[in-house]
Amino acid sequence: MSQTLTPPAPRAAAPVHDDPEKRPITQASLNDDVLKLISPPGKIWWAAFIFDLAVLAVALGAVRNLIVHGWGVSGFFRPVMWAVDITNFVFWVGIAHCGTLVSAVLFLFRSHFRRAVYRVAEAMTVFGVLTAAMFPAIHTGRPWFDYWLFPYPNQRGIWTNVRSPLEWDVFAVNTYLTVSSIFFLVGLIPDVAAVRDRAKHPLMKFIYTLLSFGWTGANYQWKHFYGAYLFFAALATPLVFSVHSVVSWDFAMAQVPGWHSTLFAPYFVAGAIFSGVAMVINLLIPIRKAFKLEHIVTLDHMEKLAKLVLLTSTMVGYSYLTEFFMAWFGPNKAEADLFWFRATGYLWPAFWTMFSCNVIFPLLLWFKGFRRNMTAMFILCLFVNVGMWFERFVIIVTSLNRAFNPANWFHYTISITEIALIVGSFAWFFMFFLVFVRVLPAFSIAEIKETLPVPRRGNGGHR
Amino acid sequence: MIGTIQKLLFPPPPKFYGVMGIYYFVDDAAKAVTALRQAGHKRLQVFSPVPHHDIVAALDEGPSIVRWVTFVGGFLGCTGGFALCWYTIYTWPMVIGGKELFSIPPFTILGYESMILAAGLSNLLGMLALARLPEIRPAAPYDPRFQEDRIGIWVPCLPSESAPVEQAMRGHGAEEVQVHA
Amino acid sequence: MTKLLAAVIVCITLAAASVALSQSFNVRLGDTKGPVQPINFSHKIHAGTNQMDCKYCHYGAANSQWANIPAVSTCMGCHKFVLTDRPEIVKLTGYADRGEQIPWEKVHYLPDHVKFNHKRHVRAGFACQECHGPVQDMDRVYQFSSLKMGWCVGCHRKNLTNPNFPATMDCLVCHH
Amino acid sequence: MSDDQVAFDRRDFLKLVGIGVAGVTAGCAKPPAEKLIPYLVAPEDILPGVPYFYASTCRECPAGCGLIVRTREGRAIKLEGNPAHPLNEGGLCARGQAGLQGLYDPDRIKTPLVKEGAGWKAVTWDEAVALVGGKIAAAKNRTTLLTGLETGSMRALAGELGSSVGAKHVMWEPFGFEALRAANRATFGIDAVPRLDVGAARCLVAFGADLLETLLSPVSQARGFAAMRAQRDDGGGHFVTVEPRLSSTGANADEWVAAKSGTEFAVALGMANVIVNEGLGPAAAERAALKGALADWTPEKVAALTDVPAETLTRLARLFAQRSPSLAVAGGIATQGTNGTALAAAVNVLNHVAGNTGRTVRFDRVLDVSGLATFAQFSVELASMAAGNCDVLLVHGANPAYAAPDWAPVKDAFLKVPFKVALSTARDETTELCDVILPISHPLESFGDAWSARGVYALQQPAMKKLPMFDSRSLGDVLIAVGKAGGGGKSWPDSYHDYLQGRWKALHARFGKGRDFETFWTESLQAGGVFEDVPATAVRWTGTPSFAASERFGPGEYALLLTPSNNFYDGRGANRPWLQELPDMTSKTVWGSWAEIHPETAQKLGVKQGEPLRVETSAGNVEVPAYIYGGIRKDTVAIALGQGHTSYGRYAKGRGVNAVRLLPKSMDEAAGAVAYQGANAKLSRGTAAMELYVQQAEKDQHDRHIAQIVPLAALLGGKAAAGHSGGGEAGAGEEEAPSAAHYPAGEGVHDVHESMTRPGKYTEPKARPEGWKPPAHAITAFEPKLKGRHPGDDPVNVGSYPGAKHRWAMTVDLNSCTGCAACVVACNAENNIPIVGPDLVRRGREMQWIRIDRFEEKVAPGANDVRFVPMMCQHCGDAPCEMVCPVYATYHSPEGLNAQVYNRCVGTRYCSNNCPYKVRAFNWFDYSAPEKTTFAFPEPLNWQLNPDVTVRSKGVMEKCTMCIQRILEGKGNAKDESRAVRDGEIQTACAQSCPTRAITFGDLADPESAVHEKSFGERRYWVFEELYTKPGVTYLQKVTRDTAGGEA
Repeated sequence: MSQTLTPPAPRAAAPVHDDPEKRPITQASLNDDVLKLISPPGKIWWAAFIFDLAVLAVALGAVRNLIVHGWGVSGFFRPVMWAVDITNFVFWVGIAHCGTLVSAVLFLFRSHFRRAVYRVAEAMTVFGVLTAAMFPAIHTGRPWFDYWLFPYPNQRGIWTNVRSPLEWDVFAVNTYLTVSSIFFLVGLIPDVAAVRDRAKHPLMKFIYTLLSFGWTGANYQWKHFYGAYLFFAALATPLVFSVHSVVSWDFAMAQVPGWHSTLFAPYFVAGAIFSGVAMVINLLIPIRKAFKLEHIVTLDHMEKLAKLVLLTSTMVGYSYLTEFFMAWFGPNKAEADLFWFRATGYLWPAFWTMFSCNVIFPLLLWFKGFRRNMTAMFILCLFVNVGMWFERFVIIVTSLNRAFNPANWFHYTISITEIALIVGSFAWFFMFFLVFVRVLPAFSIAEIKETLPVPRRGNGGHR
Repeated sequence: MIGTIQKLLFPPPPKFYGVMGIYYFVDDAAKAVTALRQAGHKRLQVFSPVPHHDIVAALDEGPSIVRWVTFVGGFLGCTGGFALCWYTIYTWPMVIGGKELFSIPPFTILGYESMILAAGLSNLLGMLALARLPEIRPAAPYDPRFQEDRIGIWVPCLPSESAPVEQAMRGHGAEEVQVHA
Repeated sequence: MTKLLAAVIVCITLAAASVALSQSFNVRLGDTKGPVQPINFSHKIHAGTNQMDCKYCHYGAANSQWANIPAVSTCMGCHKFVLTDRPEIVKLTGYADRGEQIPWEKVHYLPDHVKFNHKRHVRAGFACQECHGPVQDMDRVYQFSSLKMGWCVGCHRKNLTNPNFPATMDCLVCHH
Repeated sequence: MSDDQVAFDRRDFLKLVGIGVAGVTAGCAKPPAEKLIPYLVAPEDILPGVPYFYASTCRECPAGCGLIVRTREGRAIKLEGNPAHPLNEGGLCARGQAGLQGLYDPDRIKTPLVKEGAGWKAVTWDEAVALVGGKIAAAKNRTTLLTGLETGSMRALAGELGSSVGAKHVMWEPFGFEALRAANRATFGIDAVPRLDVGAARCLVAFGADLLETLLSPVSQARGFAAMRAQRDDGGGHFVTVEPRLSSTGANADEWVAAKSGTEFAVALGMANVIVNEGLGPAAAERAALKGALADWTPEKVAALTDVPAETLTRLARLFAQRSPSLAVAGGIATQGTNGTALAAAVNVLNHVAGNTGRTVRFDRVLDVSGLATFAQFSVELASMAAGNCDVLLVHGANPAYAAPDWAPVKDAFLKVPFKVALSTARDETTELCDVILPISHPLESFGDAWSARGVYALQQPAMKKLPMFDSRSLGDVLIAVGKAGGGGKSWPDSYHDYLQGRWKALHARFGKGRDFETFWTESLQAGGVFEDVPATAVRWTGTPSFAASERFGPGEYALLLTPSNNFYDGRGANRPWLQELPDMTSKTVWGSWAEIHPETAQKLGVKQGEPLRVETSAGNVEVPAYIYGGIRKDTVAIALGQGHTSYGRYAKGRGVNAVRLLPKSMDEAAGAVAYQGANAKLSRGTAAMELYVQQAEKDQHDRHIAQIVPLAALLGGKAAAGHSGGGEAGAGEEEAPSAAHYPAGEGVHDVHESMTRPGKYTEPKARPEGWKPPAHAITAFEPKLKGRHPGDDPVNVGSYPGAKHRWAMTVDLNSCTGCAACVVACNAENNIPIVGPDLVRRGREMQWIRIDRFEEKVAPGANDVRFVPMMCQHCGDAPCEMVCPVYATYHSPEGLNAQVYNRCVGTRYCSNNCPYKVRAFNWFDYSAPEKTTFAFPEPLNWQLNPDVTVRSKGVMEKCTMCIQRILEGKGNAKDESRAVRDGEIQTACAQSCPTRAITFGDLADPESAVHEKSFGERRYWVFEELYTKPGVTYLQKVTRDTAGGEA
C-alpha cells in the first residue's frame, strides 16, 4: 500500500494567516493556542489582580461592620428590609444561569458554536454562584447561625421549615452550586491532562495531575466520560430552569404587591439568561482580543450569542409590559399604586435605567452590522448588565417601599456599606475569574478538536 | 513534602510488557485495531486526544452503563427528599400560615432538587469508577502526544509474542512502534 | 510520612465527630463533681440521712417560677441550736453574725433565653430528683441533667397526653 | 411591728438577685461561674419570681391619679391605674406611666451637692442639712419655699415649716388654671375649677380645650369622652371643637370650627346670644340679665370678629341647646391667652343659658387648686426676691428658670437671693441656678399623700426601697430635718412617715368605722387611700362680666400659638425617653420641636416639610423645622411647649426649642396669667440645618380601608354592616350596600369573597353540650392532621391545632380610641422595648410593638375626619409571616397566637417583608449589649426591665406577643385554683392602660367573653381583610356623626 503521505512532525509550528479570523487550526496548534494562556501572567494581569484584591478588602471591611454592628449600618428600614443584599443575590444567580444553559442545553441540542464558548460560560457559572451564595449568608441578622438553615440532626429535635420559599432556596442554590461545579470540573479533565503534560514545575505538574485524575485518553475513559457527560447535561438543563424559578418564588410566594405574580418564574429565567449571555460576551470579547483567539472564538460565535441576547431581551420586555398591564387591568388598588410609583415615584431613575438598558438599547441588535461590531457589543452588554441589576433592585425595593400599609412609607437611601457590597461582589467574582484564565484551559481543547478535520490517509490526509 | 505526597499518591509506573504503536492517521489506527483484535488481542487499549468514531466502531463496545448508576442515585435522592420533608413535619408538626401540614407542592420542590443533587453526584462517582479514575497505577506506558494529535494503540503481551504484533502495526501505517520487553 | 497523614486525618475526624455528637444528641458536657461551695454544705446529710423535705428550705420551688436559695436565717433556724460547734456551722454562724450573705456558687446552668417555671413542674407532681438527680446522695451538688432543649422536649413529649398535667410542646411556653 | 416596717423589708429583698436575673441576657456563651446572693433575712410570705403590687399615687401632673405599682424582686417595673381610684378608674396616661423613668433616670442626682465656683462639691447629708438649717436660722423669716402644686399633708407640713422657721410657701404651676378660676369667681363666686361630666353630655363643644391631653384630669375626661361617644340615641355625643389649630383632642371632633386665635370667647357668646334670643334652653332666672349682656354679640358681629360664618354659629347654638344636657369646655391654650378669662366666662355663660350648670358642669369632685399662686402673685414674689427681701430660697417641683417667660424676673430673683437650695430629683434649669442641691427621693420611693380633689384622700407609699446608687431622702423628711436644724423651737416628729400618720389620725376619726388605726392605715394603703362621695356645691349665678375683644399685639402677621404638649405637659416629662420617642399625636414627630403651618402659608414662605422655619416675635426668635399641617389656620403658627431644655439630663438636653422664650410681655390681666396666646409672629425661611424626626410620614390611607368609619345614621338605620370606605367621602354619609358587608368593596379593592364577609366566621365555636370539656391533651398534642383541612373545619382556632382550648384575640374600638398613646408607653414598659433615638425613628427603625397610625381623611374647617388606628401584630389565623420563615422562628401557637421565638430567629427579615401590617420590628443594632454605644438601658434604667420578657439581642425580629407572659401568668393562677381562666382576668398591657377601654383582650373561644361579643358586633372589621389573613385583632368602625346638625 502507498506510503506517500507522511504525518507532520509533532509540535509543528502553527500555520499563520494575515486575517486573525481566518487562521487555520490544526490539532497540535490548538493545544498551543489554548495552553499559551496558562503562562506566567504579565504586568497588566497583575495590576488588574492587585486592584481587584484591594477593592475586595474594602468590601470585606464593610461585611465586618455588618456582622459586628448589625445590619443597621445599611440603609434598610421597615418596610424595606431587603434591598442591595438580595438584589446582588438574584443578580449573580442570574449571571450564573447562562453558563449551564450554554453548556448543557446547547450540548443537548448539539449546537456546535457552544464548543468554543462554553468553558468560559461554565467558569462564570461556578464563580457566579459562589458570589451569589455569599449574600443570603451575610444578609441575615445573625450570620453565625446560618447553619440553622440546613436540615441537620440536632439534640433539640427541631428542623427547618420545608414550606418556606427561603428553604427551597437553600436546597436549590446548593444543588446548583454542586452540580455546576461538578459539570465544570469533569469537563476540564481531558484538557487539564493536556496542561499536565506541558507543566514544568513539579508542584504544578502535581496539582494538574490531581485535577486530571490521571487522565490518559484511553478508550474506556472516553467511553464513560461521554456517557456521564450526557447525563450531566441532561440533569443540569432542568436544574437551570428550576433554580431560578425557585429564586423567583422567594418573591412570587409573598403577597407583597409587585411580587405576588404567577409571571415571575419565566420572567426571572428569561432575565437570567439575558444577563448571563451579556456577561459571557463581556468576558469573551477581551479574552479573544488579548490572546489573539479570534480564529477559535469567531465572529459567528459571537453573533449567535448576540442573537440570544436579543431574544431574551424581547422576552424580558414583554414581562415588563405584562406587569404594568395587569396592574392597570386588575382590581388590586395596592398593585396599581405600586406600579404607578415605580415609574413615577422617587425611585424613577432606577426604573427607567432598567427599562432603557434592558428593552430599548438591545433593539440595536436587530442590525447585523451591530452584532458583528465587538466594541459596540461590549458596551451594549455592559448596559444590559447594569439594567439587569437595576431590574432586581426595582422589583425588590419599590415593591417593599409601597407595601399595603401607608403608615410607614419612608424613602430609601443607599448606604456606603451597600455600595461596598455591590462593588465587592464584582471584585470577588473577578478574583476567581482572573485566576481561572491563567491556570486552567479557558477553552475546551478536546471539544474543539472534535470539530476539526480528522486526518485520514484514505482521502489524502483529510476528510 | 510535595515529592513525598506525589510518591505516596502516584507510585512510579511498573514495568510494562507489550507493544505500543503510535498513529497519526485515524483510518490507519482503526484498521490496525480491527486487525489486532482479529489476531486475538482483545485487551488492547487505544489512546487518543478525542474519541474517533471509526476507532470506537473498530473496538466494537457497547454503550456506557453509567446511566444506570445515575438513575438509581436520582431515584434515591428523590425519595430521600420527600422523606426528609415528611419527617421534619411529622416529628414536630407546626401550623404555619394556616397551611396544610403535609403539603405536596413544597415537598415536590425539595424532592426534585434532592433528586438532581443525588443523581449528579452518583453520575460523577459512577463515571470515575467505571473509567477507573483517578488512575493511580497507569495500565499502559503513556505518551504526551496522545493529548495532541497522535493516537496510540497498546497491546499488552509477553516479549516472546511481541514480534507479530509489531509487524502488524507497522503493516497498518504506524508512525512509530515501541516494544516494551 | 504516611503515618503523619493518617494521624492528621484521624484527629480531624475525631474532633468533628465529638462536635457532631454534642450537637446531635443530648449529652451533657461538664464535670460531675460540682463547684466547691463557700460552706461545705452536704445535701446527703440533710436530704438523705435526715430525710428533710427539699421544699423545707427551697420553699420557692412549689410557689414561684424560681426555686429560692434558702436565706442564712433559714439555716440559722436550726443551727442556732444544732451542732453549733462544727467548723462549717461556725462559718455559717460567722456569716449570720456579720450580716453577710453566703456567696454560693451557681451549679445549674440553663441555656440563655429560656424560661423555666419551677412551680408548674413541682405542682404537676414531679419529684425534684427527676431533673436534679439523686441530690440526697450528693455530698457536693452537681448538675445532673444536661438541661438542654432536647432533654426538656424529650420529657415533654412523653407527657403530652398526661391525663392530669398535659405537657405542651408550644415553643412560647419557654421562649418569650 | 408596724406594717410599713414589714413593707420595707419586703421591698429590699433580693435586689441583687433580681438584677442578676433580670439583667440583659444577650449572647449565648456560657457565663463564668456566678454567685447567687440570697436574702439575709427571708420575708416569710415573699418569693422571688412572683410579682407584688403596691397602691400609690401618680405625681406627674396636678391631677394625681391612682397607681398600682407592679414590682418584681423589689423593683418597680410597671405603673398601672388604680381601678379603685375615683379619678382614673384604672386607666393611666402616657405621662403617668413614664413616671417610672423619673425613678430610674440615669441622670438623677446621686448625692447632696454644694456649689463651689463653677463646679459642685459632694457633701454628706448631715453637712448639707446643717448648712441649710443654719442659713434658714440666720435668715429669720426671710425664707421662701417654692413648690409646684402640693396638697394634703405636704402642704400642711410646708405651712408648719413656715410658721416655725418663718418660711413662706409659694406654689406655682405654669398652667395654673388662672383663667378658669377667675371666671368662676366672677360668674359663680367660687374659686375652683369644675369637674366636667363629659360622659353625660349629649353635645360637647370644646373651646380650645385639650380635655383629652392636659386639661384638669385627662384620664377621667377621656373615660367620659368614650361614654359620650357611645351614645346612640338620635345622634347624641356630637363633638365640636372651636380652635385655630386642630389639636389632637380636636382631631376626635366631628366638626372643626376654626375661629381666629383668641376669639373663641366670641363664638361662645354668639352661641349664647342665639340661644337666649331664640328662647332655647331652660328659662333661667338670670336670662334677662344675660340677654342684656349678650345683646351686642349677634352672630353677624361675631362672624366678622371670629371668621366663623353666622349660620354655623346659629346651627351650633341650636344643636347645643337641643342636645341638653350639653357641655361647653374652655381650657388649654385658649384660656392661657389675653382673652383667657373672657373665654372661660363666656363658656360659663353658654353653659348656663343652655342649663348645663350643675348638670354637666359640676362642682363636686373638683381638683384642689386653691392656694395655687397665679402668675401675677408669683411675679410679685419674684419681684420682692429681686428686691432683696429673701435670704433663703428652697425650690422643689417647680422649674421657673425653664417654664417662666424671660420677662418674668426669675433670673434677677435668683441672682439676688444669696442662698438657694434645690430639693430635686433631677438636675433641671432651676437646679443649676441654686447653691445647694438636695437629692429628693422619687415619689415611688417615699411616703406621702395627695388630696388632689375633693373627697379624694389618696396615699402614696414607697413601692420599693430607695435606689442604692442615689443617696436621696424623701421631701418630707428633708423638710423636717431642715425645720429642726432651722430652729424655731417647734417639736417635729421623727420622720415624715410619723407626721403623715399623725395627720391621718384625723381621717381615721372620720372614716375609721370602728377599726383601730393600724387596720385603717393598712387598708388605706392597700386601697390607695380613702375616697368619699361628695355632694356638688350648689353654685348660683353671681353676675355676668362684660366682654371686650382685646386685639392681638406685636409685629408680624401670624398668630403665635404655644400649646402644652401631650407628651411633656409643661416640659417636666422631657427627660423620659419613652415620652421623647412617643410620636406626638398631631405631627407624629419625636425627639424635638416643630412649628405647624398651613400648606398655603408654607407655599407662600417657600418652606417645605422639615425645612427650617424662623419664628420671630418682639421677644426673640427661634428656628424650628416646619411641619405642614392642614389642621391649622392660614394666619396661625403653632409650636408645642416642653422641649428645648438646657439641662435636665441626657434625654432632654438640647432637643428642639423652648418656645416660651418667644413670649413678649403680656398677661391675661383679669386672671393674672401668662398670655401664651395673643402675640403676633413673623415667619420666614430659616437658615440653620435641622431635621424633622417624623415617625409616620404618609397620613393618607390611599383607600386601603385601614381605618373605617360608619355613619351613625347607618347604624340606627339598621344598616350596621355598611361600613365606610373612608377615602375622602368620609362623613358625607353615603353607605355601601349591606351585602358588601363589613369589608366595603371600595374602588380598586378586591371583591370580597362571601366567605370573608364575616370576621371570625370560622372562629365561631360550635354549640357545645353542658359541661363540655376539651380533651385533656387537646392543646398540647401536636397531632398532624392527615386529611385536607379547610379553615372551616377548625371550630376554635383558625389555622391552628385540633381542639385547642383558647383563641386569644383582641378588639380595638376606633370609636373610643382618642389617640392618647397610653398603650404605646404601657407596651414599652411591659415588653422591654428599647429606645432607639431620633435618627433611627426617622429612618423607620423604631422598635415599638404598637403604634398609633394617624390617618387624615379631611383636616379643614367644617366636617372633620381624622382617624387613629392602634396598629399592632394582628395575630393572623393564616399569617403570611409564618409561612416564609425558614427555621420556624415564627409559627402559629396552639392558642391562636402568632409566635416569635427570638433565639431561633436567624434574621432573614422575610417575615417583615411579607407582613401586610408592617408591625414587626427588627433589631438593627445591639440595643441590649451594655458595651455597645447603642445600648438602650443605661443603669439604672435596666432595673425597670421586666424579668418575664427576654431582652432581644442584635439581629432578631420581634413583635407584639399579646403579652404572652401575662397569659401564662393568668393560666398559671387559674391552674393553681384548678379552674378555667376567667374572662377579663388576663389583660394585655395596652388593654389595661387604655383610659377609654378601647382595647379589649380575651379568649375568642369562650362564647361568653367580652371579646367574643365585640368581635361579632355590628361595627366589626378586619384590616386588609381581602388578604384573607383572618386576624385575631378585630377593629370596630368609628361612628361618625352627621355634621349638618346630627339630627338623625
